[in-house]
Amino acid sequence: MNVKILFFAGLREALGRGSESLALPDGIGTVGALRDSLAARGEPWSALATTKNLRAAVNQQMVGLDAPVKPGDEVAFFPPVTGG
Amino acid sequence: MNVKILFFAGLREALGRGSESLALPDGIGTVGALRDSLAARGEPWSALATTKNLRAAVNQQMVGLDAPVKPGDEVAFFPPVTGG
Amino acid sequence: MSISVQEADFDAGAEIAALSTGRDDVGAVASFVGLVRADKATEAKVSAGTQSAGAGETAFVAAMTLEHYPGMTEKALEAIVAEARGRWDIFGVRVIHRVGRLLPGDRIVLVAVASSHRHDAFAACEFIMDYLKTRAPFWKKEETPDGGRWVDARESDDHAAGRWNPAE
Amino acid sequence: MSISVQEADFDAGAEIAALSTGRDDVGAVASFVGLVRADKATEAKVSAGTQSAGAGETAFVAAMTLEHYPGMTEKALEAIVAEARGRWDIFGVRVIHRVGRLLPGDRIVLVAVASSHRHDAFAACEFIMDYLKTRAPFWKKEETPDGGRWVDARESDDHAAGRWNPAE
Repeated sequence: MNVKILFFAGLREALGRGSESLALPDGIGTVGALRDSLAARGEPWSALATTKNLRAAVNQQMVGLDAPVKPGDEVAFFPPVTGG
Repeated sequence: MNVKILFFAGLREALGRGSESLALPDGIGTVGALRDSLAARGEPWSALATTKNLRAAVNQQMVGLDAPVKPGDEVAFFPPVTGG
Repeated sequence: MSISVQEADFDAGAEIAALSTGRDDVGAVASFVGLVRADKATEAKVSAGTQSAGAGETAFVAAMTLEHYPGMTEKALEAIVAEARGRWDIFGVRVIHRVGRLLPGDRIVLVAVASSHRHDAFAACEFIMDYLKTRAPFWKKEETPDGGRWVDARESDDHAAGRWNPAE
Repeated sequence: MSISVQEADFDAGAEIAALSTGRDDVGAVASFVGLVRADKATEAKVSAGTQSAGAGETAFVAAMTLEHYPGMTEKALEAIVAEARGRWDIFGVRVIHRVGRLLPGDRIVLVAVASSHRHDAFAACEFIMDYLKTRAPFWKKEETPDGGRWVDARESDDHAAGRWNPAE
């Protein structure tokens, strides 16, 4: 089962896409590790490393970068929220 | 010039009147002294002495019982307010 | 007009909207509506553990009459609003307080405050309500099955107003 | 339904009234309306002492687009409301947050909370706004004469949310 990855706001624009689906690479078990593996693809993916105070959610719950990720999860990366 | 005295709420009901006009008695120079002189009339005026946490206003400004009173003033006595 | 003491009901939505209509610098409108509760007279008993219930319970509020001190009321409310303006960066303020006889569920009071920022709007709105409760000359008389009863001032209202002046 | 994420505008007065309609135990409804300000992008400059003015000033906000995370948004708002219900004695809660393109003066968000007492209503309303600002997945992009600009999160919003958990 793939992992579905979503991007929002300025990060979505920087990446030029709102979502990505991929098989979780071997050895990637946390949100932070997934972020690093994507950022390592080079431009424009390095925005995942440079976005200030990057936030993440797993299955629509806000989590820290040390949260676990498993196949089938919906993972989202986004800048700090600014609604209200 | 007389002093106009107003009563509100439970105090108005206890006294059976909403206002009173009288020449300021000799020697009465404060709200507290005026209250005492009225209360000394006996029933039902003693309600001015027994009303819990009696409040007063002079010329429509809330004041303490030590505030001065002079001829021509509008003085009001009432229980603590309960609006809102 | 920012302050009204009136018998008529009010339209909270229209009043809130009016505070930002025609301007683009209002980012926040905080507001409060106070209403007549049917269970107010039972409060002391309820808080003492005796839930209101059953045929023997007689502290039901059938109606409420609001008395005020015409002239002083408006001055007191204006002074409270002026004090709020001195403490926070706020734009429009609207205060409406009803007088006369009201029924459970009826609106009693509206306080609405517009500002650039939500913190100022919230703080000024709550401040105005706390001061109104302790400094504006209104008195409530409840009609219950036991007869009329003037509402006692609550110590908690004095504490609420006092917290805005920690040094006092 | 207590939570809505929608493009359409809302009627704050109708929503506030709905929280007390048909019941006689609601004594207090606190509410908040957030609106689009035209001067938001100028904030940093204004606070640094350079008042926005004149032809050279380009930080005027012509419009704002609100993006959100469908699905998570509703869950996040529901969790915030549930947290408020655990902390205060409140009845109905109504949260409406608009998404899409909005103009200066347009309403963005409504939070309204009904309770027996004003303190609970005010506190819960302000709590929900503070948490919404830091935990609900909405993002604002401003249109200015210089182009589009994603709004930066403000540290003051983190502080506002943090004060509800002094021990954290």
